[in-house]
This record gives sequence, structure tokens and C-alpha cells, in this order.
Amino acid sequence: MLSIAIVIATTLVCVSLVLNLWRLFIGPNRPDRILALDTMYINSIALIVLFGISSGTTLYFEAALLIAMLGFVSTAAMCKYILRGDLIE
Amino acid sequence: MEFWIELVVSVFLVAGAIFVFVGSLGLAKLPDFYTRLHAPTKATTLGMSCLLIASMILVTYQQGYLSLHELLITLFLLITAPVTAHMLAKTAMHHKLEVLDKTSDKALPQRARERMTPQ
Amino acid sequence: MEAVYAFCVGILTTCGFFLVLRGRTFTVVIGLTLLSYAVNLFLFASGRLKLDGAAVLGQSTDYGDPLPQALVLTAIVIGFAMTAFVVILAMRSRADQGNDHVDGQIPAQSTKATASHKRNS
Amino acid sequence: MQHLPILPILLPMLAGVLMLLPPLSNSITRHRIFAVSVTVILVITSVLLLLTSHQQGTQMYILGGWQPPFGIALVADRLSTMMVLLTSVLGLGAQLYACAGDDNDGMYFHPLFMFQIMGVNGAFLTGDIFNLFVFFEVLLIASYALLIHGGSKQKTKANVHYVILNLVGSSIFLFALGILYGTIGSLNMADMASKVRLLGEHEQALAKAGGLLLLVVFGLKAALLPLHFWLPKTYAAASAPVAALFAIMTKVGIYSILRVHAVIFGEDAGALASIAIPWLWPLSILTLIMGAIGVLASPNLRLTVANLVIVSVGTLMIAIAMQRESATSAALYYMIHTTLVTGALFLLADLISKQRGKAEDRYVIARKMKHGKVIGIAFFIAALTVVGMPPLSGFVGKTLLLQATQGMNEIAWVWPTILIAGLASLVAISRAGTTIFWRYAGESTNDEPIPPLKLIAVTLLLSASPLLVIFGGPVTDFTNLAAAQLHDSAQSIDALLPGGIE
Amino acid sequence: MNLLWVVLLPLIGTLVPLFTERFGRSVCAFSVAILPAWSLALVLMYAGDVFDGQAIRQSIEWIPTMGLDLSFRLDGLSLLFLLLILGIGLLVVLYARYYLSEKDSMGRFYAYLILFMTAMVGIVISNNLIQLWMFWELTSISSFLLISFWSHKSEARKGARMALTVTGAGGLALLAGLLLIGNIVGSYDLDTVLANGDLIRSHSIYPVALILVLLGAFTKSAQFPFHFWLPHAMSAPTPVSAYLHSATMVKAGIFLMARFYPVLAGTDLWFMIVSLTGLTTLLLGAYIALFKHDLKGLLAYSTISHLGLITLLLGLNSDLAAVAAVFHIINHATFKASLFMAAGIIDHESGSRDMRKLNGLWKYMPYTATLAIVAALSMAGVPLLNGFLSKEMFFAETLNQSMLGSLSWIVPLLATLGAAFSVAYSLRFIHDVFFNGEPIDLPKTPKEPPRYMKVPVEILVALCLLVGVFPAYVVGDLLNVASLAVITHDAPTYSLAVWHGFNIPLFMSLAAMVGGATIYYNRRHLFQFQSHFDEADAKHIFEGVVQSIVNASQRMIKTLENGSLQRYISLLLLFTLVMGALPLLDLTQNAGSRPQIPLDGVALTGAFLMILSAIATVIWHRRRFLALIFLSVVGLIVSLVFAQFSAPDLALTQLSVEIVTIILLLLALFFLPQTTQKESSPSRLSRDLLISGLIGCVIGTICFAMLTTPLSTISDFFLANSKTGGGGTNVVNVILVDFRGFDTLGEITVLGIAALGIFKLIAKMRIYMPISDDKGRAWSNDPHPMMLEMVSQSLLPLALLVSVYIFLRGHNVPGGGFIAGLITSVAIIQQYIAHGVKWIKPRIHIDYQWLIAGGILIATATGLGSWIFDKPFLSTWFDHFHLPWIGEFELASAMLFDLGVYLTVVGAVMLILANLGKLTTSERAEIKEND
Amino acid sequence: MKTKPRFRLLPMPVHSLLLFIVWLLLNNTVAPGHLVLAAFLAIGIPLLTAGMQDPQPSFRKPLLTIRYTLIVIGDIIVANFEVALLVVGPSKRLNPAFIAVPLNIQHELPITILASTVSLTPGTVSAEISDDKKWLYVHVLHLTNKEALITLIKQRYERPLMEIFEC
Ligand code: NA
Ligand code: NA
Repeated sequence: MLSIAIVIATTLVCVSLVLNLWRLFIGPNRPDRILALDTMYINSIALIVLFGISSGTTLYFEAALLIAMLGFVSTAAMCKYILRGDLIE
Repeated sequence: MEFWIELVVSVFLVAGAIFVFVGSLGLAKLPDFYTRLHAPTKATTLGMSCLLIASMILVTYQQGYLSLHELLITLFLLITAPVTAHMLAKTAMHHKLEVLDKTSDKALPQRARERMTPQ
Repeated sequence: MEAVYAFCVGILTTCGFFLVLRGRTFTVVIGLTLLSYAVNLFLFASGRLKLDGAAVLGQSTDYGDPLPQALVLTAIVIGFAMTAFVVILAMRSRADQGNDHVDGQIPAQSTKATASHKRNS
Repeated sequence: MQHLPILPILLPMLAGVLMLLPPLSNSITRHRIFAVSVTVILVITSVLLLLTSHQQGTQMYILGGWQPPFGIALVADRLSTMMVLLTSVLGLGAQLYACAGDDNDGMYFHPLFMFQIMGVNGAFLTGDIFNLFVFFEVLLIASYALLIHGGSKQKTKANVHYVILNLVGSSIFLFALGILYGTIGSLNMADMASKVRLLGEHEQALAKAGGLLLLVVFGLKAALLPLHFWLPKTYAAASAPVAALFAIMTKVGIYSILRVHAVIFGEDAGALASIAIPWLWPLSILTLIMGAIGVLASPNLRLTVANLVIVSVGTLMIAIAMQRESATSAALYYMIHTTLVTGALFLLADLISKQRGKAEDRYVIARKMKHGKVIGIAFFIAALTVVGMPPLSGFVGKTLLLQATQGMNEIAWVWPTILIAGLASLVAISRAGTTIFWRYAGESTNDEPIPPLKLIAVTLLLSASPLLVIFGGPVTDFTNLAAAQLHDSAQSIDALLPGGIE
Repeated sequence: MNLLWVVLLPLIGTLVPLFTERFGRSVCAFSVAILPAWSLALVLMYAGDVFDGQAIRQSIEWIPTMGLDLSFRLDGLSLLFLLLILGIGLLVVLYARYYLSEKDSMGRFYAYLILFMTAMVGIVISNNLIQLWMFWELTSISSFLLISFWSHKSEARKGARMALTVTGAGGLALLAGLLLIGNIVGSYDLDTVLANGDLIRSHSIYPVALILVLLGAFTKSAQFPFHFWLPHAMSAPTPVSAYLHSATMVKAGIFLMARFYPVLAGTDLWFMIVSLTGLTTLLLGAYIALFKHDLKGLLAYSTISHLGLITLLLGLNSDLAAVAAVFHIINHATFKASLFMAAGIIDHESGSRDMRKLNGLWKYMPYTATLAIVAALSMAGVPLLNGFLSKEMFFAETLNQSMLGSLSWIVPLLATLGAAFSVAYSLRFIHDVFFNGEPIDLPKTPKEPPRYMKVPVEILVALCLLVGVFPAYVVGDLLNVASLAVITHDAPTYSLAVWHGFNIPLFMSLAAMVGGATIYYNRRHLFQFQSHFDEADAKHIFEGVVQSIVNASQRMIKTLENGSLQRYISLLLLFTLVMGALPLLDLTQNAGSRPQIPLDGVALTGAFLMILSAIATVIWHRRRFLALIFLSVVGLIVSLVFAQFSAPDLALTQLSVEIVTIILLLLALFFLPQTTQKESSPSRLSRDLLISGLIGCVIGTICFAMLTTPLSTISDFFLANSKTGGGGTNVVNVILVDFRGFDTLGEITVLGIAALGIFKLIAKMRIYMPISDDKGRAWSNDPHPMMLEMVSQSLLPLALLVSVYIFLRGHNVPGGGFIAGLITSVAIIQQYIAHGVKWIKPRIHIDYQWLIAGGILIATATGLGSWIFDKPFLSTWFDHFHLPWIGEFELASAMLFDLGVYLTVVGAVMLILANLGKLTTSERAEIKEND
Repeated sequence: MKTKPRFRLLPMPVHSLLLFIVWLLLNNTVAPGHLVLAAFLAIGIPLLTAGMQDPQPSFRKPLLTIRYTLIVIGDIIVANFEVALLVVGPSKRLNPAFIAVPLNIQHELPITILASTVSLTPGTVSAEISDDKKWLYVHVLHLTNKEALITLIKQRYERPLMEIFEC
């Protein structure tokens, strides 16, 4: 049952990622794309967690944590870029 | 593995994945930027929480000790998601993105953009 | 799996080199970054692909080759240092030359090419 | 003394780091005194290391105590110690010159200079191919930073080309390393050499690609045609002491080709023996020709010298392509000679520039030089050396090389090319010298004296030329032994794998 | 080693004038003469032995590898030349004392002159081919300095360059020739070479060697067609001309032919080349000499002609001819040196060398005129003078050859014709200068020169007379031993007498006299005829040729090195492509025998995302921000790939580097254009696509082949020793900090240097700051959004905690100093982004530069620590400890090393990003540099 | 408003507590060694970063805080279901709107928390805060009753926050 659940979940997450990419491609505006990228970060966390579950290891927890932390910084930086151009002022 | 645990974990997994998916689906299909903004910020928080809870339960069961560190990821996401959304909304207003026609009070973003009071 | 992996490396290499061949510093930097992804994946591949074999003792039974991983780590860091330098150099070049062409000046033909493009379109 | 082999790397590194920290960090005077002292110590260390390895045999330094082929080992044999000494001496000359004021045109000159020396020495000493990559990057990043020292549009422009090309080169380096590790399964060069002959057919083809890609990488560093285009403008744009130090950079590429293609893919590599040689022959000869044409075409002294560097690269590559002991020995002699004299010439070009007002070092009529005599004598000596006129070192190197060709079919190509290129250099340099020193209109307006330190630096580098001739006997004895060591696979492979593997 | 001193004394003498110049001209000249005179004395000491038929040899080993020994040989030929070189040299020294004006730097002049003398001495006493060549080239160099002595004159510079180029080229040919000879014989020792004439002549490479050696000789001796440089070398001061063009430089070529006569001569090839060249040169020189209005020009072409004569003699392959050649060497040296000196006196005292102005000088300087007329008559070959004797012998030898088969009779005829011209130009020299009316517009009124200026001329003219009248007594022995050295066996009987009876040579001499007189008498017609030809100035032609070569080179360089980076990269990539692709052709099949991992959906999705994003980056590369977004997707997927294939450390590192890179790119993009114009033509795009696509194919193919090939590596060692030897279970980390810690040390140094370099770049940057974005929108009025500020602040401690966590665990599970450093940096950068520089400045008091240095220092110090325990650099130490209540824990030196890494990373990243950020603010890095 | 007291050793007590807990969470352990380390870090890191914090009103009501947290979590769960349905359903049914919520709290941290809460809960995203911090602009995915929503936000979230921070 668990393995089926994992397959279902993984599939859904993969489809989500493809949908994100779709949004990334069609835009139409920069905020849309940043949003899509941010969502991709979060979906990647999901993928890594699922990957950890399926392979029964906790080695990938830090990767998930890191994406959570750093993805935010990246998104914030991109928004700041759009708003002010200058990231650090 | 005990059936119940497996069941709970499976449910959480699938539920989480569904929320993740719905978030991305909303992102793909909703009509304007502001509506799209709602989808991922919400769905992914809960989706992720479900997945992480599943992971917690499973690891705790498998490793034999209480594994709570996944909570940390949830914590990070909960703290950061609103800021991300806020920043994105700011960029959208800054770029004067088109708002869905039927949105009420379409004039507000113009005021908000300049961080002025509504009137 | 190996075929797909190799295919991706090939695509990244192609894209990287194609961008490196462009005339503007920023684009070249983007190309170099893509290229460094390709390089890192390639270098990593020299230890072959392995699932569930993280080289952490006690975590699995059959480990992947740890050495290429260490090499890639070094390569990533060095690549980062280099990218950082070249990015700033690109800025400096723009500041000094007034344009961001890799040659410090916009070649005469390309302005012509642009003009003809404009005429065509 | 057991740590001697690593000192040429550690000394400049620590010196560079310490200069970033108080109490050294904020005073250029302290930087100068400290840096020069360290370089002098470095020269002494290099001499000691060279003597040790010459008399007691190759010195291995097993980093971390991890025996080869597993850990990284430094290999101080005759060749590498010779290169280290060469670097130190060149470094000292360039540094002394810089201390007369050029080092103050920007920040971090001395630390960066030290790091550059560290990188070069590391590249010479390491016996591990990935470590070689790392040291390549050290010396490259330091050179990127040094190249912009002094700041000008030309420098920025040249740097953009230089950096981007080298970044592409580094990527190719990594591709090559991936292939080599992915087929041979080792990184220690001696171990690779011992394993490469045992490869299966499938692996052979891959390893060959890896080896040839390395040729591209090293060829780029060495400025082998058609990868040499970056060199003239880069060297001409660099500030004088930096350009002088850069004289060793192409040699790193050549050295690496020698190491990789004479040891790993040497004559004993079975099916992979001498894979680079068919390419090296035409390319080296074309490089030499291109360099000579460049020398003829150069409108100013710095470009002339830069193109002379290309000439020397072509010459050295020809020697390597010959793949015989006598040729390698000749190449080593020539390498010492050409590195020091081109270094000196870059410094001289700068001295000349500063004396001639707006004309700088261009071959146009200008005001008379205030100190034309002193500079003229130095230039004359350097010019004779560089075009290979007796009684200075250039002729010894060239003659040794011509002699080494005897009995080969390629002689029909090599001799005319080398000799005619020499003639071209002679024509160009004599035109350059007569124009710069003898054609003038009006008296000098520049009353600035030449800082004695600059003259000392130039003298130091130039004095190598007569010394190399006077002590030609011992020097060639040494290069003969160094070449023999390099070509003797039993010595250069098996001896470096203590305990052996399997 | 007395022979060494023969060279060494003049060599030391080179420096003498530089020191004695200040003591006055006479002292200087006298001091200069001492050492060469001493050298001459040494030579004379040996003369007795040489006259006894011995060759004296001495040698010291020098550079055995190249076969170069300091090796000397004094035989008859050397002796003859040494006497000429040193003897005439000393006379020239004396002469120059009076010739040079106050303005000329006497010290420099003498230094060059003696250097030249040294070189010549070296050539003639060398017993080693390479040593000989060294001195040979030294003559080119020193003559370059002498010719260009008046370097402010354009013709002096050009003449010097031309001489240097021609003789230099010949020198290179000679080197090749000598090396070939040495190779044939197996030794560069002259004795050995001379003993192996048959071996050399029969060797297949002999023709090449011969031609190369002759090229050297002909260029030096101004033989046709290389004669053109010599007249232009006349821009040198006259003492130089007297020396170089009578006794020394140009005779070097003759000496060379004479020296190698035993090994190279005697073949048909030698005969053809040498005699024909000599004959042509003889005629050409004699003919042109007649038309020169410049005194020295006339003498120069006369020299060419006489050199041709000697060459012709050497080419005849007959012993007697060789003897005649040697004899004429002596005679020519004496009369030509005296003539040059006389010309110099005339020039010196009248201010002109133009024979159209110089007339009737007999009246003004009768004594000098007498000397000059005697010397000129010797040149013309008038009986009772030495020139007559050797010319007689020459005529005899021309009759005695069969070089042109049945047409051989032409040779004596041509010889006579040449002699006739020789008589004509000698007559012109005498008549046109000393008689022929009154001087025209001379700058000075001519008078006799100072007393001692005439002495050298007197001595030489006396020699002409003495040899002419008593040849056997004066030069008989010398000629004998010198000839012996050339023909290597006793000379055939010849008679050195003035009178040999009525014979054909005498008749030929008479014919030449009469013919010469007739030619000179009818010179107007000849001059008129000659004036139809534009006088080609070799200098212009030569400069023109050189200039056109330079122009062609410049065109070529301009075309090839067109300054286009794109071209350079294309070449690099094409080269890469060839190198990578060719070996693959040997590969019969891509896939190796290693079992492959089955494909799954996740991987496929990942590949799909990565490929599409990469392509999107390319497609939208002109919209830069967009490209950046797609680039970050690729980076994200790459880290996921690392995670999937069991490389958690890589995934973490890639992720953190990725973010910092994106921030960096964003920071930079602000100062750059936001879009790129379309500027590549479609053909260019497809070309680039083709190149990069092909390389992609090659790399992909190699990658696949590699992935599917089984491999055993050294890594088993790391897995086995990680825990026991390195004290950690994360093998990757143990490799980084222990097994290959040296790499890591280098890597953080790179990072540190990059930061310094970037700081250097930033410090001088004058940037342009856009006031609106690319669409012209003004920037938002909210520089520091409040929510972002608040959240960033609260996340900082948390992020630091995480980085401590990542740091501490690195040795045993994925993590480590580098990643921890990046997390810390990102956390701080986040503060910069959220709050701005002004807010941060009072709150962070860290000098990032110290952080970098401290980090590298800690890491290095950790490595150095092992020296205390007498272990090599970077030997690590670790141990497990037990504390009550807290439990077991591990301490390892590797952690200290990792701390160094951590600090360096933080320092470097912050130095870069913070300073870059500060660029737009008032806090920008102080500009310490002078722009 | 009262800014939080400055203890010399414990400048940010709340953070310290959080750090202590998070360290243990990260390591999934309560081993004595880690307790010591956690305590060390919980004290050390705030000491390092205290300078990097703007003064803020401090938490006064721990119990209230917990209650508030639980409410928000509950709302998040509900919100997600609602939004999920809206997203899956046809877009035509949506009734998006911008609204401006007047604010009573005036301090940065509480406003941030409020805005975050709004973003995390049903169908609302905090888009902007006016310069004078008196208005919170919110985008609503599906607005049914504007006044009710404003009241909800003020009653359900703003008031407890004001109590917690005593401002
Ligand atoms: Na800024
Ligand atoms: Na006259």
C-alpha cells in the first residue's frame, strides 16, 4: 500500500513540476515566472521527501531543508530585483 | 509494518501530494496573476506539511526514535511563504499586471502600489 | 537511465557552448554556468551512476564512488569562484567600455545585421 | 628538510595570506619588505630542493601520509624543481621591479603575486592530475586578478577575453579529467601511466579522447596554434611586472604537456603511446611561424615580446614533439633561457615606455630618451639573447635544439622554420631597437630618474643569459639528466609508487 | 692556455677605452692598442713553430652536450689572418685617433672596434665549428654597431640593419651547414672535420651542407647576389671601412672558404658554384665601381670585385689557384686598407668624398696623394707593386681551367675585362681626385693631415712596395704556410718573382692596362650609357622588401587576430571537437558491458525539465532575466540529480552555490543591459549551433560510453579507510578534508583570491546606475519592504543554527564547512537585501578580508600542525573522548581544517557580495587606486 | 509599547528558546551532549546576532500565543480545502477582489505576523501595507462579503495579536 501511495504521490509531484514548467514557459509576466520557480522549489522539496521515504534514508533531509531556506532567499532576491533593480542598497 | 501506520502514512502521502498538485494546477490554470498567487502559497504549505508528517511518522516508526526534524521544514515554509507572496504581489502591482476584469475594486492596487491609504 | 543521463549532459554542453559563443558578456556567463553544470554532471558520471548508494558508511551496502563526488565538489567551488569573477568582470567591462560586448566594442557588421533584421521584420 | 618539497607552495601561500592580515595588511612598505624577503627565501629553498633532488634522487612528499596512488603526492624531480627555481627567480625579478612603484597602482598586488607563484609552483610539483587542475585554477585566478592590476580599458578588455577563454579551457580540463578517471580509475599520474597500457579496447578510445582533450587545455595555456590568439593582447595589456611573471605561464602549459604526454601517454603507453605527437608536429611548427609573423607585424615592443613568447612556445613544442631525450634536454635549457629573457624584455618595454612620453614603446619617432644608454645596453643584451645570437644563451638553446633534430625526417621542416623565424626576429628586433633608441626628434623632457630597483630587477633577469652560457656545461648536464629522468618510465612511474599497487 | 689569451686579451681590451676615454684621446688610443698588441706579440711568439709547419692546438671543454669546446688552432692560415687582423687593426686604431672628431664618443668607437677585432681573431683561430660560428655571428653584431656608429643618420641605421640582416641570414645558413658537417663527421672539432674530407664529400647531404656553408661565406664576403649590403655599410666612419672591408669582415667569408677548402672543395658542385659566383662578382663589382662618384663607394665596389676574384680563384679547384687566392688576400688587404685610409684623409681634410667636387688635390696634399696613387696603382695591378703579382697568378690560373668546357676561353677574356675595369676605376681614383682641374665647392680647403694620421698609410704602402719588389723575401714563408693550411699538402712549385718572362698572363696584364686606360679615356660615353639605367638603391629596395613583408604580416595578423573573442572560442571549440571526436571513431559500439539502471518516471520528468529549461535558457538568452530564471531551474534539477544518484553532499553544495550565483548574477544584471539585441546572422547562429551541437554529441557519447563501461578505481581504499584512518563516516567529506585535503586547501585559496580580485575590480569601477527598469518604469518607492525585513531578521539566528548543524555533522553525514559557510553567507546576504547597507554597517564589524585570510591560515596551520609530530603536511589526527554524562564524542583536526574552509567561504562570499552591493551606496569600497 | 528587556546574557530569550528546541529537533535527540550544545548555541547565537535585530515589542502572553497558533493552523487546513475546491472548479465562478483592511496595531513585528496570518489563511493574500502602517491591502480569491471578511481579520487575528504584544 505504501509503495503504491509513494508512486501516486511521486507521480502527482512530477506532474506538478511539469505544470510549473508550463507556467514558466507561458509566463506571461515576470512575477508569474518567479512564482512558478518558487513553486518549483517547493515541489522539489516534496520530491526529495518522497525520495527519502521511498529509499528509506534520512540523508536527504538537509537538502529539503536547504531548498526551503534558500529558495525563499532566491525568490525574495528576484522580487527585489524587479522592484528596485538594486538588490543591496 | 503495522497496517495502521502504513495506512496513515499512505493517506498523508497521497493527501499531501494532492495538495501539492492542486497548487501547481491552480498556478497553471487560474486566470490572472493575483488569483494564481493563492494557489501555490496555500496548497503547498499544507501539502508539504502532510508529506512531512508522513515522513515523520515513517521515520519514527522505522528508526525507533521520535523524528521531528521535518517540522523544521514546515516551520521555514510557514514563515517564508507569506513573505514570498507579499513580495510577489508587490512586483505584480509594481508592473501593473492586468487584473481579472471582474475583480472588485480594481483601483486599489494603484493605491497599494504607492503604499498610500485607500482613498 | 545512463542514456538519458548522457543525453542531458550532451544537451547542457550544447546549450552552454552555444551561449558561450554569443557576443555579450552576460550571455556568456550564463553559458559558462550551464557548461559548468554539464561538466559537473560529467565528472560525476566518471564514478558511474548508483541509486541508494550514498557514500556514508553504514547507510547502505553498496556505495557509489566517493572520489568523483569529492572532485565535483571541488569543481563546483572553483567554478563558483570563477563565475563570480567573470560576472564582476563583465560589469567592469561595461563600466569601462560603455557596452557589454565581449570585445569591448560592438562590431560594425552586427549593427548592420541588426539593421537588416529590422528591415526584414 | 623532509618538508622541503612542499615549501615552494606553502611559503608563497602563507606569505600571501599573512599580507592580508595585520600588521602587514595596511602598509605597502611592509608588503614590499616582507614579500621580497619571502621570495628570496623561496629562491634559496628552490635551490636547496633542486640540489636535493639532483643529488639524492626524486623527492616525494606524501601529503597527509596517504600513500600514492590514493593520496596526493608532490614529486620533486629534476624537471619540476628546475621549473620551481625558474619561477622563483623570475618572480623575484618581477617583484623587485614592482616594488619600485608599480605595486601601488592597485590593491593586493603582493598577495596576488604570491598566490600566483604558489599556483605555478604547485602545478610544477604535483604528481596528481586533479591537483594539477586545482593549481591551474589557483594560478589562473591569481593571474586574472593581477592582469587588471593598474586598471585601464585595455586591461579590462584583454582580461575579458583571457578569462572567458580560460574558463572554457577549465571546463574542457574537467571533461578530460572525468574521462581519464572514468577509464583509468586513478588520479596519480604515475599510477595512471602504469595503468594506461593495460586498458581494454573500449577504454582505450575513451582515454585517448581524454588525453587529447588535455592537449587542448594545455595547448590553450601554452598558446599553441590555433589557441594562441589571446596571448599577445593579454601580455601587452598587463602591467610590466605582471607580464614578466606571465612569462612562466605558457611554460606551465608546456610543462603539463611534457608531463602528461611524455609520462602518461609516453612511449610505453601501449596503444595510447604518443597520441598527441601527430598533432604537435604541425601545430608547433605553425605556432612558430605564426609567432614570427606576429613579431614582424608588431607595432610596439610589448606586442613584439608577446609574440616572441609565441615563438618560444612553438620552438619548445617542436622539441616536445620530437620525443627524444636530447630534444627534451634542449627544450629545458631553452625554457630557462626564454622565460627569463622574455620576462626581462617585458620589464624593459615598460622602462622604455615610461621614457618616451606619448610614443610609449611604439615604433615611431619620439623624443630622445633620458636614460637611453643604460636601457639601450640592457635592451641590446636582451635582444641578442632573444633572437639567438651568440655569445648569449639563445644561441645555445637553439643550437641544442637543431642538433637534437638530426637524423629525423622532420629536420626538413624544423630547421628552416626555426632558422627563418630566428631571422624574422632578428629583422624585427633590429628595426625595433634602431627606431626606439636611435630615431628621435628633440631632447628628452622627462627628468625622472629610473628607480635603481627596476634596473636591478632587469639586470637580475638578464644576467641569467650570460651565466647560462658560461655555465652551459653544468646546466646542460643537468637538463640532460632531467630529460633522461623524464623519459625513463621505470624511474618516472615505478619509483613513484612505493609499495606498488597489486 | 696562451692561445686563449690571443682572444681574451682583445676581449678584455673592449672594456679598456670605456675607462680610459676620460684621460684624453691619445691616452685612450694608446691604451686601446696595448692589449691587441700584446695579443699580436703572443701570435708572433708562435710564428716560428707555425713556419715550421706545425699547427698549434689547445682546447678546454665547455658545453660538451652541444659539442662546444673552447678550442683553438693556430696554423698558417690562422697566422696569416691574425697578422692581418691584429696588424691592420692596430694601424686603424692609430688612424682613428686622428680621424674621429671631438663630438664622437671615442670610447664607444674603440670598444666596438676592438670587439670586432676579437670576433675576427676568434673566427680565425677557432678549432671548433660551433665556436667558430659564435665568433662569426659576433662579427655581424659588432659590425652592426660599427656601421651604425653615427646612429642619428638614417643611412647609418639602415645600412647597419641591412648588413646585419644579410650577414645574419647567412650566419643562420652557416650554422645549419656546420651542424650538418658536424653531424656527418660526428664531431664539431675542426681537426676531425678537416681529416674527414672524403667522408663529407661522399655523403648524401654534402650538397646541402655545401650550399649552406657557402651561403654564409658569400653573404659575408659580399658575393653576388648578396653584394648589395656592402656599399651601404660605407656610412660607417672610414676607419671602420678601412678595417672591415679590407682586412677583416668581408675576408671572413673568404677565410671560411679557405678553411673548409680541404673538406668542401674539389667537387664539381664546389667548382660550379664558387667559381661562377666569383666571376660574376668580379665583373659586376669592377664595372659598377667605375661609376661611383663617392670615393668610398668606388672602393666598396672595388672590394666586391676583388673578393670575387679571390672567390673565383678558390673555386677553380687547383692548388696553384688556391695559393694565388691566399696571396691576393694579403695584397688586397694592404692596398685596400691604405686606400680607404687615404680616402678618409681626403674626406677628413676636404669635407667631401664626392669625386665630382674633388679635383686637383695634388696641389693641396701632395704627400697623401703620392701614397694614395701608389696604393691605387697596386690595385690596378701595375708591376713592382704587390697587386700585380697576385693578378699575374690569377691570370695564369684562368688560363689553366676548363670550367665552361669548350667555352672556357671566355674566362680569361672576362678576367682581363674585369682587370681592365679595375685599371679604369683605379685611374679614375687617381686622376679624378688628384688632378682634373680645381676643386669645386669643397666645404674646407684641403691640406695635409696630422703627421701620425699618415703613418698607417705609409706603413701599408711600404708593404705594397716591398711585397711588390721582393715578394719571396717578404711574404714567401707566410704564403707557404698559409697555403699549406688550405691545400693541406705542400704547395706545387710556384715562383714569387716580378718577372716571369713574356707569357700570356703578362700580355693579359698589358691588355688590361691598355683597355683600362681606354675605358677611362672614353668614360663619358660609358657614363652616358650607364645613366640610362636608374640607379637602383639597394637600401630602398631592401627596406621596401622588408616593409612589404612587415605589411603582409600585419595584414595577416589583423585578419587572423581580429580581436573577436567569438572567433577564438570557435577555434578552441573546433579543436576540442576534433580532439574529442576522432578517438570515438575507433569505438565500435557506444555501450559497454556494465549493466544499466532501468529508467523511471521521476528521472524522465527530471530529464524533461532539465532539457526544456536548458533549451529555454538558450532560446530566451536575449531576455536576460528570463534566461536567469530558466538557468536556476536547471541548477535546481542538477542538484536533484545529484540527490537521486547517491550524492547528497553534492546536492547540498550545488543548491547553495546555485542560490549565491543567482544573487550574484542579479546584482550584476542591474548594471548591465536587460536585453540583448539580435546581432548574430542566421548563418552565424547555425554555425555556432552546429559546433556546439557536435561537441554536445561527442561529450554525450563519451559520457554514455563511460557510464556503461565497468571500472575499478582507487576508491575502495577510501571506503575502507575513511572511518579507521580519517575518523569520519561521510567518505566524501573525509576525502575532502583528509585524503585530498590539499585539493581543498587549493580550492579555498582560489575562492579567497577570487574575492580579492573581485574587490580589486569593484574598487575601480565607475558604474552606470539605471534610474528605471528596462521598460522605463521608475523603481518602487519601497527599498526595504517591512515584512521582508522582519522575517529576515527572525530567520537569521535560525539560519546560523542550521549552518552550525551542517558544519558539525559534515564529517559523518552530508554537510561540512563549505556548505555551512554558504548558508551563513546567504543568511547575511539576506540581511543585506532586506535592510540595506546603511542598516548593516553599524551592526557587523567584520573585516571580510581578515576572515578569508584567517580561514586559509587556520586550514594551513592545521596542516602544518602535523609537522610537530614529524608527519607530512595535512596529516590528520582524530580521537574519541568520553566525558561523564555527556557521553562519547569525537575530536578531529579535520574539523579545524573545515573551520578554515567555513571562514574562507563566508569571508569570500561576503567580500564579493557585500562590496558589490555597496557599489550603489555611499558606503562603496574606498578607491585606493589611482585611476 | 514596551521594547523587550535587554538581558546581557540572553538578549533574545524567545529566540534562544526556539533555537534550543530547533537544535534538538534537528538532531532528533535529547542526549545530554546535545542538550549542552543546544544550550550553548541558544545562548551564543543570539549574542552574536542581537545587533542584527530591530527592537520589537515582546511576547507577553505565552498561552494566548499558543492558542493563536492553533487557531491559525486550523484555519490553514480549512483554507487549503476551500482553495483546493476553488482551484479545481471552473475559474468563472471566482469572484476575486482587492480590499483594504484598516489596522490598529502599529508595530512592525505584529503587523508582519498579522499579514502572514492573512496570507496563510482562507483565500487571502496580503499584498501590501500602506506606508503609514494603517492599511493592509489584501487580495481575496473569492470575495463574498467584504465587511464580514474585514471584521473576521480584525477580530480573529488582529485582536489576539494586540493582546499578545500588549500594544
Ligand atoms: Na546596492
Ligand atoms: Na673629381
